Amino acid sequence: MLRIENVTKGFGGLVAVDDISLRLDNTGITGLIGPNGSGKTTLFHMITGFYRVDHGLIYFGDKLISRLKPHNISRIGLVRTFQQTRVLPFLSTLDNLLSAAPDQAGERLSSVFFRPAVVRREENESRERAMEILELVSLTSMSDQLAGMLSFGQQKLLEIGRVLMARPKMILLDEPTAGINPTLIRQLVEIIRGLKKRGIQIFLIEHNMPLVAEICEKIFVMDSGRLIFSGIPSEARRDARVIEAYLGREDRAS
Amino acid sequence: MLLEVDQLTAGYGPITILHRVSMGLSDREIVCIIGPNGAGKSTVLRAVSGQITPEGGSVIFDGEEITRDGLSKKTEKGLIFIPQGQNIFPNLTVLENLEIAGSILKDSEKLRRAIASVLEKFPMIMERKNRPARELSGGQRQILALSRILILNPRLALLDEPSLGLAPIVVDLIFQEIGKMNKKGISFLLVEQNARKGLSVSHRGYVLELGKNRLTGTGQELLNNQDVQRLYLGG
Amino acid sequence: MKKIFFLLTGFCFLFSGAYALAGTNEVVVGAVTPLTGKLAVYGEGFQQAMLLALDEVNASGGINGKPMKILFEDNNSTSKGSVSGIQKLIAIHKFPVIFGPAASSNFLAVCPIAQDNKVILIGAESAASAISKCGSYVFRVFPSDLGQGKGVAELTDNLGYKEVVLTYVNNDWGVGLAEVFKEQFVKNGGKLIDEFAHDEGKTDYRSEILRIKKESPKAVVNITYIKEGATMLKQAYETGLNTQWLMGSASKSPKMVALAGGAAEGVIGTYPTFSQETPQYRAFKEAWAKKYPGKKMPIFGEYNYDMVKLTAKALKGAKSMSPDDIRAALIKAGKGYIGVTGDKTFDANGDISATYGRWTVKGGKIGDYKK
Amino acid sequence: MDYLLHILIVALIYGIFAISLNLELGYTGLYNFGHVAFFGIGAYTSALLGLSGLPVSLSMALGMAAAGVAGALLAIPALRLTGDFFGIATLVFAEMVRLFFVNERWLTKGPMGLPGIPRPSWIGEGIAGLPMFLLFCILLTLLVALTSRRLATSPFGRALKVVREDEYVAQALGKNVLSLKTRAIIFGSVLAGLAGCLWAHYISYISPSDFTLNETILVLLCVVLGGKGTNWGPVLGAFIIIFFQEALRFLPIPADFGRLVAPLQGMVYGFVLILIMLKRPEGIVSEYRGLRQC
Amino acid sequence: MTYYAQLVLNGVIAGSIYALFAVGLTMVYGVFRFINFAHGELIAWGAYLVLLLINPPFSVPLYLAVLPALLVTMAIGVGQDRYVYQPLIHGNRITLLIASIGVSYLLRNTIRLIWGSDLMTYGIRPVRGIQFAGLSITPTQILMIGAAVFFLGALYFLLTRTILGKSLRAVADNMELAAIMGINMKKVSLTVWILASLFAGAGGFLLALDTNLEPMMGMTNMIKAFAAVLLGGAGNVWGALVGGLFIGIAENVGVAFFSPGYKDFISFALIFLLLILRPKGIFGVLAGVR
Repeated sequence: MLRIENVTKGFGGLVAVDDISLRLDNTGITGLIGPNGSGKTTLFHMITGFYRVDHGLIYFGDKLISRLKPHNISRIGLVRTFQQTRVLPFLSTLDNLLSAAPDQAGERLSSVFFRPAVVRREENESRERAMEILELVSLTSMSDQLAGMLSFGQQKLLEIGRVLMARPKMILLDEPTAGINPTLIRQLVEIIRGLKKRGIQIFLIEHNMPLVAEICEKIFVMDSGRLIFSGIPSEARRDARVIEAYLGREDRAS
Repeated sequence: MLLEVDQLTAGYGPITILHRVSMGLSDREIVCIIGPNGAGKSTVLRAVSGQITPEGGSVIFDGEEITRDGLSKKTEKGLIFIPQGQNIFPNLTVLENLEIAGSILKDSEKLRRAIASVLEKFPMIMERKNRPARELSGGQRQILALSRILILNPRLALLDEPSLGLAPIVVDLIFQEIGKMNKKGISFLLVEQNARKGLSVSHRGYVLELGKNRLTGTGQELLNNQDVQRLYLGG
Repeated sequence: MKKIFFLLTGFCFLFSGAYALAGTNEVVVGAVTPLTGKLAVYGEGFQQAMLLALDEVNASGGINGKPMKILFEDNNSTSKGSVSGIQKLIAIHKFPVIFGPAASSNFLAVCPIAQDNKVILIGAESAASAISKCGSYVFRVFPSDLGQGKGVAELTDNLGYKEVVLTYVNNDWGVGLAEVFKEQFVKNGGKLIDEFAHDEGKTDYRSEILRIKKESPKAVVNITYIKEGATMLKQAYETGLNTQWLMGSASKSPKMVALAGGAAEGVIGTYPTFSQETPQYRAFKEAWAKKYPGKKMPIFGEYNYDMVKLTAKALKGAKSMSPDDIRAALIKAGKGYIGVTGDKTFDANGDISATYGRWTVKGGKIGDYKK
Repeated sequence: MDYLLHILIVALIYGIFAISLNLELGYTGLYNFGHVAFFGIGAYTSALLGLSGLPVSLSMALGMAAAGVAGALLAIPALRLTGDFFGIATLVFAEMVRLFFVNERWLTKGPMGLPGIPRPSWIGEGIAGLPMFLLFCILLTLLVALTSRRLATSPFGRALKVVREDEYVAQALGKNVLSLKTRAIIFGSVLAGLAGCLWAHYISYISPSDFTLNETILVLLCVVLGGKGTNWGPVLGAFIIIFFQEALRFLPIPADFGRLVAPLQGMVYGFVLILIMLKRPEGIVSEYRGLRQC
Repeated sequence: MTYYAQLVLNGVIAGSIYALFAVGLTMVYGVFRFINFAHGELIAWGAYLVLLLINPPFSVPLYLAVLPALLVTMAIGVGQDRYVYQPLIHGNRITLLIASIGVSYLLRNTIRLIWGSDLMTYGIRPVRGIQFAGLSITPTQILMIGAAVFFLGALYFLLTRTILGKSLRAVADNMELAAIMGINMKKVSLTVWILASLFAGAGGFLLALDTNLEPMMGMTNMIKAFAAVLLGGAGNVWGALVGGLFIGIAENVGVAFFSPGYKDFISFALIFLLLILRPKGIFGVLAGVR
């Protein structure tokens, strides 16, 4: 479904992502792990169009997306979250969700003024769907609160909900559990699993290894910009290169 | 104990990263904090150094409570912090970087001598002393950042990921320098992602996970501990 | 919300208070005057001259026993301010006579309003030729540009300069005058070596001076104001530009000479003139010195003075305070009226005719130019 | 009464002007410090066409269109910049436009200005036309305010706010940030052009000195004072400012102090601007009214 | 040829003063990351305060008036920071920009209130320029260039030879790290405002000495200085210096080719193009010591 072919990205002298190829088929939940600075987020930025690739191609389905703008990539169903939580602080919780609804006729000026009925109908549908999603992420009671006033954990949930609102085919989550408490982590895991059941593909960067082992069907491991492993989580634990990437090289250690 | 961290709770704004973390460090000891990403290792250093103010708990340095002291006060007491990544001033010359690093020294003659000895010690930096620091290689930059320890000669240095982004051979060099400085009487609290490397030069280590103490022991004990590996890789 | 309420109440109070301002035992005339903004440098002088005339009118019995007053509205030297000011004078105070603002752009902005409201609008220093077409209620005691532009051209011709550089301040007045000059000068067989506008209100004209110097002209026609003229003369002197400067009326001011600090020596200009040997002028000069001891007489002060005096005469003779009666009285009053600035007989456009004199700076003083 | 009509008309025109700036500044977060350029382009285009004999309503429509086109021309290059650099670029653009008006005399008559700009034929000339002109302005202000409200509460307006809050999120959610911003600027410019047309045909005389940075600051003050990002805040702000300006005329100030009024007024504006930024950056009417803030 | 040489010389004179303004503006930008719109008012205040002192009731000789005037200008600069910018420094940069427009308005109109809108001079008689090789330069202009060289030289010395100056550059380079290294931020920010006001005030005085005073003089020159800042790369002190010279020369030589009515247009067009084509300035961040 997502196919990355020989993708490279450098910043000045530093090669952040070095000739990576990988493919995600209908795996369900896929993890991307690696030590700090190994290029995971850079890869995410390239997939979603925020960075241009230096070399290589990225396909989503049959479509070549490595030259597309971020908003176009989002519109074909590949939607991401950010490492730092980014709700829209001065919009209400509900508006945060509504703003993510895809293909809104009401975002065209002509419709706003000349086809108000269509816009209204669409808004009502979106609103209904948004309320369902708020239910799912347990934020129903917060719908008319400024999103910036939500707790950090609630903002995380809102962000996931917002991605969901965009009717994605695949979601890219960048460290969804960073900085939230274990109870909320469980809630998040349940939501993510629920998404998988609906047939949405999940691709996530995560540092919480037990969690990765628990929920991912497949993982990719990156180190210093290179892909050093792909396979199931239990194999990764035994892979010498993965161990080296995380713990350091054994031969030089003493 | 030179440094005692007790039940430290800290974070950024609404987000709490560290939950009641405790650790200690004796005089002339190198202690390494390891743990997976997001464990809160760097946050420990920031809270101890005074870059962020802890929400709870206490930090005792040399028998004196310094929990809420600011960066500069702590620096004067002999506790310095070298952050990760951008830890030099790229548009200042190498020499100027050294001068700024030692700018809290009141005695300018002493500063001059300290800088001279640093330059003598690292010829590769000496060669470029009047060039902007941005022209240095990654390893040279790290050496330049570490020179601050030589200049200020503190009791305790907090180092955040000194090996990040460096070639293995440079990493070895950096750790050698840390060892040498330690022999001269400087204690170190390191954060390392390269766990083997970090632990191998350390007397003791602490393992953090999700902002909490997980394990502690000597470097060798931790290196041989299967739990450490599991922490990093899950399972 | 409470604050807004208070604010609005405050405004209402202010506005309502205003209606009580004009009493019935006095005759009040409005004036839109640049008391602030870029023309404030002249506005204060206009005001002083008008107040001087007012004192004299009231000392000699006012308007048929009632004291005359002038209500000044500031226009911030902008057309927007002028329009607001005149709207207020007309609508709130319902004054039948209003003294218009200086600067032709501001005057032109208000004259349709006066005309529509049938309010007499009198100008004492606006020169644009377009004002002649403003309408039947608009008068001025100051001659139109048309004459002065021709005057400068004749001066240039008389002095024997056939090739000159022309520069003018880049605003309505400068451009208008420059065009009349150019037309006349070329018609007389003159040739412009270079011609350019300079910005109003700058402090550095050296590059403009150099542009002139490059052509080393025998004479430069510079149609500009006090500040700009002084700065240019000073910088030309510093640069070592030796040429004969020919200027218009708007820079004829002791202030210009003072600002230029010696560099104005030898400048020759034209100005709409009147004899300074008349008893009217001497009386004015004395009165000025008495009321404003130590203050130099302002540019166009005489015209403002004449305007007030003439208006007072017209108001005295008017059958009623209706605009049409005043208008008729004004035309009648002007006929053959010799003020400080000469004959104020209005033509069909409400304009007066004028003779043009020549001024020069000699020994740091402005005097009449004589061959 | 005509004076009151005059103040109301001016306040309404500035109300429209403020609404148009608010579309950019309040809803989209674009700090356009050169907004007066579009006011001026609208005014000049409409005035020139009106003077050339075109029916006024047609020339006003063309004036708005010209302002819109100019908005697009500015938007394309300037939108590559963000935040304060965008602000400076627009400010400089406005000054360039003004200098164009000053120097291209063949077209604009330069500093001489354009006198005698006609009013729409169905509105009488002069005083007689004032009530009608006021009515016209009220109708247009209502129309503009309702349009802006429709826009703000529509998904389009919501998308603008998303762009304002976080461009990256907007992109990640499939919003074409550049296109949204461009449309906001064009829309804002067209409305500013409308305000400019009204101004030109009302005041009947325009010159380049009417379109300086001071006007931008005045309208900026209207928007931030009234409440940026709200529908009626800018109009309220415009009324307060214009009425404040006119109220100053009624203060019993001795003639000798007359020249102090304008500087004092400027000082008050500056002070109010600082005070709003320090104490209540959201203005009198808050955008977040009605939303719970804990 | 001498015509163009003289234009260039005039450009250098104007440019050296623009440079004085621009380095202050760019230092503030470098450390606080916002464009201080009210910088121009420091220029005007510097000039007007001298005027205040040389006239009654003070009637101080010109050369004695300069120092106290500059001290008051510095107090105004530091006051801006203390009462308006510091409370806002952690917020949105736009809030700061609008606030600085407010400060600019307030200060400029205070000048109008006190001295009026009229043109003023220090009342010095013009002197014939000194002629050499067909070029002309007045003693005042020599003083201007001399003072600019002196001030910029002193700045160079301060920034490269003193710990305070190096700290200032360090803060501009990496504020967080500077704080970690124990650099006294209050002292640095005070220094920046003092320097910026000093340079602006001194430049304003020189400008007034050479030409005249009027309330808009600050604003006009601030725009030029801003163009210089952009040309040199925002935050780059030496870039601002070169940028100032460039703007001065460009607009003066431009008079030879365009209508002088378009003189300001040249600066504006330059700003606009630079912003769009090279937002980091011609020299970018790489050139010179920041």
